[in-house]
Amino acid sequence: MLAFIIKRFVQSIVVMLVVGLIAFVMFRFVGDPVDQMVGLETSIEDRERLRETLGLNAPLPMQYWNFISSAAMGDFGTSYQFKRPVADMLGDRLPATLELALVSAIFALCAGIPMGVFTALYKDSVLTKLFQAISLVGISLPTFLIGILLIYVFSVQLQKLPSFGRGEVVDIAGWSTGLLTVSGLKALILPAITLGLFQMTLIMRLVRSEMMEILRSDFIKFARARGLTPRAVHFGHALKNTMIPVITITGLQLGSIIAFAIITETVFQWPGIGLMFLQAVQDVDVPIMAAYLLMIAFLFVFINLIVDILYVVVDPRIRIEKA
Amino acid sequence: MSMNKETDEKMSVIARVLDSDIWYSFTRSKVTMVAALVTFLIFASALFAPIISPHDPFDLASLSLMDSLLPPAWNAEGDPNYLLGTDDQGRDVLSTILYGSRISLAVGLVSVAFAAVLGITLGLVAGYMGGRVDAIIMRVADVQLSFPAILIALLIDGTVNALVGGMDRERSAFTVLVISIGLSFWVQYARTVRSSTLVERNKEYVQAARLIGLHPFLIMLRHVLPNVMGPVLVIATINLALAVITEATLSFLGVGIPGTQPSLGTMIRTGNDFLFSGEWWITFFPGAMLAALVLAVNLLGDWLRDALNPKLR
Amino acid sequence: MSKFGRFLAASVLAGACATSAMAENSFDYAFQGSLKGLDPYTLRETFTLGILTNVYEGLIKRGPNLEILPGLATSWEVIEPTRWRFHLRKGVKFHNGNDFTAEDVVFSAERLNSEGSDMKGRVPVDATFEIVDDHTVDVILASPNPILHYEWELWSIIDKDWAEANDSMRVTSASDTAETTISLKANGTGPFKISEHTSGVSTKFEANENWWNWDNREFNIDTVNFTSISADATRVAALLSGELDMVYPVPTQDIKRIDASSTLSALTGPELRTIFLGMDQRRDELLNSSITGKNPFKDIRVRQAFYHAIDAEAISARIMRKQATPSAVMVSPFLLDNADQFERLAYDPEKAKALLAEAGYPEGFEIRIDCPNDRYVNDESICQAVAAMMAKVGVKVNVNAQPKAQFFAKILASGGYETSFYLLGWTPGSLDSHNIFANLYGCRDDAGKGGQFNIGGYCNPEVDALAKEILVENDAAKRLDLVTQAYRIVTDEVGYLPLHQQGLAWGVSNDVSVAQRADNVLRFEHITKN
Amino acid sequence: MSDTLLGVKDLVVEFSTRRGILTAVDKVSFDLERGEVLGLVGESGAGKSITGSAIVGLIDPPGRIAAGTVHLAGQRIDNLPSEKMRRIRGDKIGMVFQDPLTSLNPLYTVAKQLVQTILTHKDISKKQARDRAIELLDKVGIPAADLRIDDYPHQFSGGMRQRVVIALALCADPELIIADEPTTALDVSVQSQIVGVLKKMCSEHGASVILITHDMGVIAEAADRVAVLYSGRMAEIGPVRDVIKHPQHPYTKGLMGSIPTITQEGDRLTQIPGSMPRLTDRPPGCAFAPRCEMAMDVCRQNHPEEKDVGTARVACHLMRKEGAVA
Repeated sequence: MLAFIIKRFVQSIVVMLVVGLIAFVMFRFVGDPVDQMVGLETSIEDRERLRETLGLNAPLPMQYWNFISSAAMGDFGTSYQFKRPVADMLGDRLPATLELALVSAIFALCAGIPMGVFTALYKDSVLTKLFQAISLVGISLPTFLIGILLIYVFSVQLQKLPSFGRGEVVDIAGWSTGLLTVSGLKALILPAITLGLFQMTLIMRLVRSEMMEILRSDFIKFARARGLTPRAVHFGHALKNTMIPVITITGLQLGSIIAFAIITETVFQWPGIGLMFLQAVQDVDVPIMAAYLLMIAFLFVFINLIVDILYVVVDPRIRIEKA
Repeated sequence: MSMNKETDEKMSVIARVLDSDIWYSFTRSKVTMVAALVTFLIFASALFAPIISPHDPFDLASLSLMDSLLPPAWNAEGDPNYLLGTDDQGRDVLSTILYGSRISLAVGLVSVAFAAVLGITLGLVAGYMGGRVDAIIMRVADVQLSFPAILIALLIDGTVNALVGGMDRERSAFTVLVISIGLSFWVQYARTVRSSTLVERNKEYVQAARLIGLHPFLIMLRHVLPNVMGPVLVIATINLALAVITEATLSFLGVGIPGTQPSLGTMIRTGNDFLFSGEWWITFFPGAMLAALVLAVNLLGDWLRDALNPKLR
Repeated sequence: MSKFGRFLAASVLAGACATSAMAENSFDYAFQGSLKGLDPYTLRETFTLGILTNVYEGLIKRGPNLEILPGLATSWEVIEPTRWRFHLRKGVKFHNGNDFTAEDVVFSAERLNSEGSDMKGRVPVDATFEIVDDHTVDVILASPNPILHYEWELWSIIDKDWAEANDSMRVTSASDTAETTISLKANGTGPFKISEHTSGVSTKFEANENWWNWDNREFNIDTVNFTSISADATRVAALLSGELDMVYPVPTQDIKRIDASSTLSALTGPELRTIFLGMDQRRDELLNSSITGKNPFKDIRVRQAFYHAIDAEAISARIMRKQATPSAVMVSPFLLDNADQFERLAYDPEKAKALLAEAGYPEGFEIRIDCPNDRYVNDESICQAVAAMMAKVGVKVNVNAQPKAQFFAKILASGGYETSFYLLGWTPGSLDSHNIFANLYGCRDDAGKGGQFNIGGYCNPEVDALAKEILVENDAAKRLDLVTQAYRIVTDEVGYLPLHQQGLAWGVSNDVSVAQRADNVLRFEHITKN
Repeated sequence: MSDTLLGVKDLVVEFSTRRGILTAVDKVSFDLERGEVLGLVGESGAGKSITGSAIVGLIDPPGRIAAGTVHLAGQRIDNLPSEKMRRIRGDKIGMVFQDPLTSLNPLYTVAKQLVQTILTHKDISKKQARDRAIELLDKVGIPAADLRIDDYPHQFSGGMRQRVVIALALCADPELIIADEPTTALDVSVQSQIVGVLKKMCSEHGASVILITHDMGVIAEAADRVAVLYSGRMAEIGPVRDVIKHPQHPYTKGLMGSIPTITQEGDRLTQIPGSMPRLTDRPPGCAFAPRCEMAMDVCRQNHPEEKDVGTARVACHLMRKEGAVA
């Protein structure tokens, strides 16, 4: 197990280095950071001086090395736009994104799994048709449109839920959470649904097809032949086996939840890292972009590791082999 | 006589199709038939857009700002010339939808083809070569997964513009979309093909092929491809729908097809700004078209998956 | 499901019983852009400087109609053509309780022109400051400058002692690794204090009871909450839903909707920014064009043809929904007294065709227009409309609309002025025409020396000479005459193709009253709320 | 008849498909005494497994029991509501499936699966259930059962797994065990061990067994009586010894010819030419007629009735003649 984790860890570092390098090459083309850092009327000489101070005139490999070597020590540089250490800014913004991603993942799982199980067990029920229709909406319209429509209905027309921001947040040991206040929870609803709808559909469909396949397997037939209750058969034996692919996909999807958060955060002005990243792209704030990408890669690798560990917990076959 | 024989053969092909299980399951499902009809209509109308659409929205000289923002024809202020109204530039919404779905479908099809070719090739190579090559390809696949299409598009948009640049913003945007969507999809194909290749690699015929001097890779290509066609087709269908949606999403982030030759996604993004101001038709009709397309293609993909999966039949 | 159900139920319940925990008179508003730092010298950008003037103050102040009023200086006079005397307000205290004195003014002037400052030049670099007494400062100039103090509203005066104590002597620079206090906290003399600031997200202000003008204050609000909302639809939704008291800018198409609401209204007015098209008159061969070997834009007939072909009225009526004023000059009539002397060339596609034919392009040609898509009001739509209009006279215009980051990276000096046809907007920072002649019409070399933002490279030495005279002319009437002469030349030569002054649009709740300034700056001190 | 445990009468199982209704089991009847082992043989597709599934009520749509009755210990069970039938499954009737590799849930320990099954049918404590589970494992011949009980299925070998499956089938002391090809997936070396275990357990518990297989060797070794199915119909049923020694039905004869025995070593195995007809195109008369060397005109027209021939019952037109002769 330890060897496995170490191997993973080494691979992760390589992955992240590659990500960083690709990103750095591409930043060249996103725009000129200096143009975005100064007013339009700033003189050419001042711009050139700024470029020099920022080290933007250094050769690309040098810039990359500088970035990586300080990133290794937890220093992601200073934001060109905000003049603040990027690490601090990520720290400020990360809770918002993680809470949103978590709540929408929970929403996707809590709605997707039961719906998937139901549609697999009662193939001809009216409710099944309804669930399938609803779930298809989640993948038939682009996220931003769903977000705007939700805002239109629940904020503008009904005036029940806020259209932007996180509401009031409470700071607990440096982690600002919106989960403890009423306005914070209300503010979470629409963005979480918007972000989670697509994943919910995915999970529902996955659970349904996996479940249908597993219900035909020999051990389910044997379980039924032993007279186990339908409850034990469906939710014990079948669902647990269904969970393996679901865990994998959900884990992998967490990465894309965080990426898709860029859109949701923009629509709902959610002060998370996705919004910060998009603004950084618009402003060519290279340190933020680099740190964000590195962090996404790290998160992904981390989630992958968790998924593998969960796998081991759920599936004893792997557990024994690794041990 | 030979003519007859040919027609006979053709007939028998048709007869075989009509007799096949897939056709049967197709005719049994009304939803699937409707989905197929909708898909067919959308593809046909996109293909024949220049013939059937009342206006040419891409001909800038024909646009007049004075005709802009007209509501649909049945509305009191509508103009019968513009059945579904006009957008902010005076483009006929109906014609633009027809032309736009052409572009959206082109983005979808090309990016899916790109992903499939890339994925199948890499999957075959990984499965066949094994060892370090396999490890590297699959690790790259892991990296790839942490970069969804959105991120790739944001990053390469500038790069492609700088490299392709030149006159044609439309073409460079198309390239950006195809590359970023294609790159985010290939992993699925690669994994499917790789596992199938791993199974085939050890079979006798591969060894035998090597003995008689044939390149085993070619042999495997011939044997693996038919085996994976089913899953690949299913993935491709669902990816097509996803690609069209992704294109729309990317246009929201400003890296989509530009407004002079709008795709469905661009139209929705533009219309999005007019939602609160009452000009609903600019978003609604393209949105409905997109939803219909994605829904229909998805339903077809679902059906195909079930029909091709012997376990579920 | 159950978790989410409970969560929903909790929220609905909560929604039913409590919503108003806010301070009694709080003004909540949102703007498109964000406030990234609090150091008033790091970014020369109207919004950032404007919002900070509620906290910091300048020596002068501008009123709702941009009229110059006394600020931290109660009065000033030109003692000699090159020596100005400023009398400072007495009894003014910074938020931390320190007294405001002449020392602070001198310190601020030095800091303004120091390394890393983006505000350089707002006080002429060669000017020297002399302290006469604690509340009198002399400014000695190298050459006469009648508009010395025009931009000084947005030059915030910083407390020297506080800056020293908080390691904020230097201007916060992007290469700093440690945060400076001044970019996170503010200590000004203004009517509002910053009580909470989350960079790029939101900022909370509260009224400063120790403000020097507290007893005569106009405003009745206690706190101000600013949030940045970049997505247009969300910003409008937040206003429509009653969550905010004001949002700006309001997209042109939503003005109608806001006006239709019984609780909201749209405040509109002309802005100072002029939107125009620029044409490359410097290169010998155009970039991204079908014409090779020569530059059609060097021919005045081609420039005139473009002018005649573009229907600025239609753009203003349809694309801008009347929220723009077509303009014949490159400056807002607000800033030029006799702007009405100038007239646009008529919209006349036939004449345009004839001119093109005369210039040797009867079949037209192909050219790319570079255009931002997230900078000005409806920027991309305008470019598309221009392309459609040019198509009617046979010129094929390919629209290259890009995010501002990539757009500016390419078209400015740093990108080698890589465009031959472009859309740009310009507001003279000094609110004076000289800025336009220097920056937009001044001859330049390839590196950008001279008229740095003269991207098209228009050049007429006569205009350069007039610009020099304008700069030093102290007599207002003579000055206006020189300015008019210069405008006449550049307008006749079609150096640029002005389109319009875009409109300001603020969406405001009927419960509040605000003063809309033409420079799009919101001063909290004019806000009242019922 | 008081010793009759199971009575299957005129059982018909149909599947509705797009090509019409398929009769997978066509009027099959047989009885089973308590303690008896009945072999059910036939080629794949002959309807053996479906007969087994029909008895325990595990025919899934689109299949259904179209006609006939099934009585267990005098109680009719083919038309019971699903919940009542569930209680009979595992409790009164145990099943053993072909593939021990896929019959066990890979994610649960053997203990969990055993205890769960025991608790479903017996009102005892968890502790008692576990003790019983260990006892069962011990009985089916799993060494160190008390240690291995907490292992996962994949930690056992194939043969051991099949022992676990048998233990699971025996959890609630069922009166009837239906073993569907219990040895097919196993190595030849462990096949007879498993048959031995099965037989021993059943005789200890006094349970009857229906042993479904295509392997006549297994039948010869374990069964008391044997029923031969062909294309969903009963061809011949009788005591194992008699059927093997003196097969009556031409199909049974052919089948017996295909068993390698020590005495016949070296001889070529006889093979029946052709293959079993698909259920979709079963001929109108005797299903075996197309392959039968002795087929007559009547065979191609009429389906033969079952006739008692000595100790056996046979469905063949030849029987009338032979019977008459005899």
